[in-house]
Amino acid sequence: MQVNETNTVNTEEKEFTPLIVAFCCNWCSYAGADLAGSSRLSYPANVKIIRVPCSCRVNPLFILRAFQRGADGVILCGCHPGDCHYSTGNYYARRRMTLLFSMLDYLGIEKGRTRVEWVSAAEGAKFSATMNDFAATIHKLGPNRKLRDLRCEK
Amino acid sequence: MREINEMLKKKVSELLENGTADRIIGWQAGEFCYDVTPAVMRKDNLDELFYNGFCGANQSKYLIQESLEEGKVLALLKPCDTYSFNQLVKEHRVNREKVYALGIPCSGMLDVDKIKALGITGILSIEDNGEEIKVATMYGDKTCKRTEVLQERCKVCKGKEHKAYDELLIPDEDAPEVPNGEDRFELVNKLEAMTSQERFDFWRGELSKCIRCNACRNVCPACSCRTCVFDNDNSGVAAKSNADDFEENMFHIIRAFHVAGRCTDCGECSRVCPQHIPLHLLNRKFIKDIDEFYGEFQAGEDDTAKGPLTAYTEGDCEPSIVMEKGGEA
Amino acid sequence: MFKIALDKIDELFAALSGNETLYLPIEKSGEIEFYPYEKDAKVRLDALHTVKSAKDLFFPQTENLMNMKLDGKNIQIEEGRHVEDPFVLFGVRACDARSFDVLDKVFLADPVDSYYAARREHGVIVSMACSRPEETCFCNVFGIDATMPEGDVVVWLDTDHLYWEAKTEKGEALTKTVESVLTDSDSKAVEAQIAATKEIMDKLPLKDLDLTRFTEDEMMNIFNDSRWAEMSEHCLGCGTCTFVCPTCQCYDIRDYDTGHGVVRYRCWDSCMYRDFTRMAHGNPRKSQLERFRQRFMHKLVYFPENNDGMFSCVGCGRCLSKCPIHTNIAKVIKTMGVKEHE
Amino acid sequence: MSLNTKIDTETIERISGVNTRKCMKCGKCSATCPAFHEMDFHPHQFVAMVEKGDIEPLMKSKSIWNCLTCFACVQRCPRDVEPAKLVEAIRQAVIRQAGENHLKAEQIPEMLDSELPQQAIVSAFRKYKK
Amino acid sequence: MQKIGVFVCWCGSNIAATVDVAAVAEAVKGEPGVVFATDYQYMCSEGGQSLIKETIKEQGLTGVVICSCSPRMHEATFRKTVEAAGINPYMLEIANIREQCSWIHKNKEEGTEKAIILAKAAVAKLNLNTPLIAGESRVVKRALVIGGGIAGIQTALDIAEAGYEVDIVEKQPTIGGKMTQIDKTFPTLDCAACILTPKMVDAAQSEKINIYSYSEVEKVSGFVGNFSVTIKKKPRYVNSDLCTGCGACMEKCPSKKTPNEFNMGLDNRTAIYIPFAQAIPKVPVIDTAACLHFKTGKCGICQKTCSANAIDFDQKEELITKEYGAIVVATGFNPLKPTKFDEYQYNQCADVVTSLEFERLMNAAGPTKGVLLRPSDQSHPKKIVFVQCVGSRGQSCRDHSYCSKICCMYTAKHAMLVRDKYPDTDVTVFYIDVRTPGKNFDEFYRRAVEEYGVHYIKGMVGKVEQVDGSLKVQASDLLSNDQMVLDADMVVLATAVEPDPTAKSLATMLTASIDTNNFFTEAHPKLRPVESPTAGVYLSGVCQGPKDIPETVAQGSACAAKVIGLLAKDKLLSNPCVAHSDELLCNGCSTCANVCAYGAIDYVDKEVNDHGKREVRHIAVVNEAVCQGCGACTVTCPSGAMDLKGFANRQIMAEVDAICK
Repeated sequence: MQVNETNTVNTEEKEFTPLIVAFCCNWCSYAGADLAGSSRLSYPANVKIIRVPCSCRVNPLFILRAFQRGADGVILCGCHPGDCHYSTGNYYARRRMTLLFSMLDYLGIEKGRTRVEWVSAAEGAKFSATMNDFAATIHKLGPNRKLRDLRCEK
Repeated sequence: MREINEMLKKKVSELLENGTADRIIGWQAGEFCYDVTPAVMRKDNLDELFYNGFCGANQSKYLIQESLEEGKVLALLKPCDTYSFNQLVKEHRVNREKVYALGIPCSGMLDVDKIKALGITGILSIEDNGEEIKVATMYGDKTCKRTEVLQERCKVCKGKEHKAYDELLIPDEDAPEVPNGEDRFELVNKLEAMTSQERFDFWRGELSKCIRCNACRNVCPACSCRTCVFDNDNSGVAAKSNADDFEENMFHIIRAFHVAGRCTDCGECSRVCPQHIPLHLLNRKFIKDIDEFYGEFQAGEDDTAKGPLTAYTEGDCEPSIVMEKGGEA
Repeated sequence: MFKIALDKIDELFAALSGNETLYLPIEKSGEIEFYPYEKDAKVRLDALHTVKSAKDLFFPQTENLMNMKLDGKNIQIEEGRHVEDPFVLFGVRACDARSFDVLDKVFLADPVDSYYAARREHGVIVSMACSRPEETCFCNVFGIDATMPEGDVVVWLDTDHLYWEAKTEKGEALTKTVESVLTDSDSKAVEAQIAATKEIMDKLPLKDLDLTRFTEDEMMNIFNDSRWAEMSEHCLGCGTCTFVCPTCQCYDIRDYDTGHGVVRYRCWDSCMYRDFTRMAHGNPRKSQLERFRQRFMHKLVYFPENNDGMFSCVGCGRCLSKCPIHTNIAKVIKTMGVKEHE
Repeated sequence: MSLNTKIDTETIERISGVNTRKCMKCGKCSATCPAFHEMDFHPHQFVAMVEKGDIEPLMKSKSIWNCLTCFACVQRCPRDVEPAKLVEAIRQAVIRQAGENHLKAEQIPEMLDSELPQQAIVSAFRKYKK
Repeated sequence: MQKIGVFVCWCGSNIAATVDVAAVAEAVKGEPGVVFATDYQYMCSEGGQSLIKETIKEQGLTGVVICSCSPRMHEATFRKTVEAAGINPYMLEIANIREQCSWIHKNKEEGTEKAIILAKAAVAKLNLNTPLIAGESRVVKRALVIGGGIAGIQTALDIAEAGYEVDIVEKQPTIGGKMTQIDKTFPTLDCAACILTPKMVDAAQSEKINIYSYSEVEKVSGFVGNFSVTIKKKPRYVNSDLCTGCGACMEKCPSKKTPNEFNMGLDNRTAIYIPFAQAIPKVPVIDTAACLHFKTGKCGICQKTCSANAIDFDQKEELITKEYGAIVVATGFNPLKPTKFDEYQYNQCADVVTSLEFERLMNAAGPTKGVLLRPSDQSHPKKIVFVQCVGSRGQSCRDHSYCSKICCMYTAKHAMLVRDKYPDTDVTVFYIDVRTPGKNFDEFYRRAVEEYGVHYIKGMVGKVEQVDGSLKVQASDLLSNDQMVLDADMVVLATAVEPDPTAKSLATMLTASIDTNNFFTEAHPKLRPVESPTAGVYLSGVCQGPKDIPETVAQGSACAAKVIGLLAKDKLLSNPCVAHSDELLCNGCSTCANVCAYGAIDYVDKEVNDHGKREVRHIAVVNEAVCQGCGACTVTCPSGAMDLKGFANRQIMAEVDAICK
């Protein structure tokens, strides 16, 4: 019985592999991702990282763009509040993203398709765990249908 | 209204006469009683100055251009307009020195589309008696209650206090009473209480009507960019039409986001929308969130306070608060 | 002439939408537009105007022209049009019906716009006479009879019936497909209604707009008129008037990179926009005054000059009710219709 | 004295609005308390014991009736803990339980004292009785 | 159109085991701009680097993508490589296919697919790269130290030692700061003046150090390496060049009733005065509020007395503008004045004193010549109560939330000194916690208790009352759960440390940030503790947070090391990945400046040519030497006028597009 159940899940997984864009600040989270790599802590291959100098560099337009182009989830990682390399950048990012995510929710886009996590350069394990968890969340939510551009579908 | 009209004309001609300002940005009557147009007048054509219950549009944005020209311009600011005015001064878009702000009282402005929505068509003239609106039409005389046909912003009036002025036509405390403020977040609350799918359907229904005419943007006093990102081919997001549902969403999310923390909730965006999309509900969502997350903030309350998106506190809530708040998933 | 009781009108719509798509005024989210008929749609034949005009069906706001696919460094070009499906456009008012003549002058003149032409060919127009015009109506100024619109089929509504009369071959053919739900009728009710409507039309406040000055002789005088400055001074430069106008026909062609190819599409453009007809050297009309003047000169002077006196305004009044600051063509006609300093 | 429901930290903190974890154990409340010597449990103990959940002894203590509610402890506390509100909350918790009135009308005549202001009797009656 | 070469590294088997490197090279060949793609065993090896250089020359490449380890590892290496081959170092992008691909994925198919996408994203970005050139700016080889206390003096001495000029600006008539008022220092109990005055003299005598005493900073502009500072020299009414410091004027001055600030108002001074004997400069100042000449126009005795003719009643305020490469903030602190703490009766009772006042009462140079006497009746106190944490660690409006750090130790010092000098005195300390982290600190405190018999009682004082000339101290003893009333002759309040009131306005001038307590914030709380977030502005001493003397001196020297590091450079090369404002798009709304942590954005009125239309506009200009490239401004700018070089909007969007293909 249980074997069968697992099988079903597996086939479904093959049908839908979520595409996830992760914006990582250069100083903490990108380094955290590197540490996850050198510690061989795996996370799904469909998580693709874009390096930005600071979480405050991420424009809401970039996040919408990712969804437009077919991303199923977007995550933004930066230094822990108080530890920003640029001292205050992530504080601004935090407000911007809070409002943006709230607006997406208000427009009826599924909660959980967007996330912000603070990952330090020492937190390779957290980076990997976060990406695994986020990928699982997006998998549960299913493909992004509400915020995509039909022209960009293959 | 008639009384104020007389006072206004007298005061304006006095200010132009004594050289306080050399022109006024006021109103000109149109074909029908409701189709008033903003117009610049000088001493010689001041007799064209017109003022009635349809002169509700927020004129503060015109001051960007006007304050670049030579001489001082006289601006008529209703209490709600002063918020936009402050905001524009704060953002160095309006040169305060070049404007003489005359605060005028207001007891609520009328929305002709709301009269029409009551099924009153073929309007020939409108008489505003304070409580009742008498409409003469090609199909007979009609009446409606003033409160029914007030502009959206007037239903949630911020009060009769002017937040910026050089002179008040009458002191704020002597001004006529403003409409009783309804809860401006009522509809936002209602939407928040819906399920995610219901909200999605609601906004799809509304935003799919958008014809991307840019009226909401062009009228908005906060949208004062020289070149909008949506007009700038180098921005990567420029477009002239909503070629896909996504573009409708993106345009309106970004439009609201760019004015978040700067929007004074003047409601011009919704007023001018040819499709009557309740765009102010997007702005108000941001206002409500800002109030809840970061403490009450009213843009334009003064011309110095830092906006909520250019400030922070170390203990701000995390974006995950969205997961906990709002309606069901 | 045929008729059908209004309480059975769904039968007519069902018949009309049997083989082809039927577009008619339908209310969605509080506004009325021409949408494809569906069983539970909120049909609003009583509405005078849709927000966008009927031109959207022949010259849609956005339409794909072609797709380009990238394969390595090779580009494949594919046809992107969807213009061959037959459709019925029901409920077009006289003003909008006339707008097709204006658009035809543009799109069917050589070189023919094949996208527009195909839609014109595949569309059957069922126009609808007006009985309750609004204060913003002035179609009569352009010689349009709101009680007798142009179209393949014309319908009239009274309190309980719809009257149907085919006017063209296309209309006759359409009539055949729906004959089963119609019954024969005389024209008495229609005549009575036309008479009543005409009486109302006489009360229209804008019915006497005077167009006599808008001729080639006066072209330069009007162009150089100083009153454009004050009229245009507070124009917001939005595209509302253009996009609700049934005769505005300017468009932009743009490419959209989808990530796996490029879609070339065209979309309505507005001469009120700052970047309208921008070229490599910049923009020929730098100020809002010039842009504003262009719009009305085009509608009232240039177009009639090139098209046997046909104005490219049909008096539908949409811009009068939609302009955020109530500047509109009626005000322009009134102002420019008389010489300056008179 | 029978206490029929268990009162916990959360209840007292809710009634009082006090967050006992803010206390830094400086004892200034007890240092300033004018009724200190009338009490079996002292203001700082109220804070510590409520935090620990040790509430029953406080409910049985005479301190809750001897606290003058002068708010000296509230005024002086450097961390805004407001011990007097805790005392009041425990008193409330006791009074709300049936039969736990501290003062009965018939007891008043024997307590009367010509020096005692009338208002004090009325307010005590209000404070100590349901 | 770019000509891009893509180099895929095997990294031995680190990448090649899970990524089909040849397939990656093959897959990117079809991408726009790519004219060459290959794979190689170790790109970072000399062989690999020569391959890159040769290919650049052979193929005429304009840009290079390297698919390898993290850019945090070898970006700098490869930038040098491409530069050596003649292309701009910023025409390089790295696809991280090791840490973020091969090392975390086991399935080769999956790994290869991801590596291809990452490579394509790097190509997409590189297609939009433009050559960037690091800006250069000169470094003025002079430092300004604001504040002449022990922190400022130490920093100035160390900078001067390295051979650079330093100016000290001190608002008081003398340098030395709070340490001059202290009697002994813990935990060694050596005399503060004995260790401080030699340093003051060194500073005064140093050829490299220039002291602006009785002066304040008026205006600051410029940026790291190039600050321009206006210093306001307040008039002393005494010509420093002529004055010999003989002190005759002070002796003759008839106005003798001004409370002496140096002795915390415990005695009086004259209107013309030198704060204390070892003051530097030893030049008097006339207090115009007290001087009879300034008040009545008469008197002038000092002028008549002065044999050097140094008195100049016409002296005017002087403004001096100088250039500096670095600015050190060393504005120090003031002890809180406990006027709001009614329970301690500080306002009412002369025998309730603050710790600094107590220092003066114990000091041989103090008002009592070092004999401990009660201010009220000059009698010798037999019972002294010390109260800790007055104004520290609280949450009410009269308290500061922080621990002032030094009070535990100086109170132990006071208690010990009293017991040592007057063994018949009974000393009690009321404490909440005794905090003694520091070398020999806890030992010091234990000595006070065990050897000197100081009574330490855990509990706070609730009130102090004055009864018949003596003090009643009501307090709790938490450990015995008792409330006690102690008789005392004197009560000493260990008041909180507060940043100097000038901190706030100075922070604004410097665009440096301060926290909610008005302490200056450091650039990074752990890793950059002596720098402010504003480049070229450094923090020394208590202005950054409460500290004792050894810590202050350590920070002063650390700060000097940072300054020397900066001044040693002839030119500053700035990171070219900085923000840039498009002058045609900028609205001048100043939103960007509001979020800039570095004050790198200025507003100028500039004539622009907007498609033939010339007009003067108020627009943002980024100072590239100051901008750190975080990008906060780019997102806050609604018009998109502000963009970040190297991480431009279009570049990031191109990466997004490539990833989501």
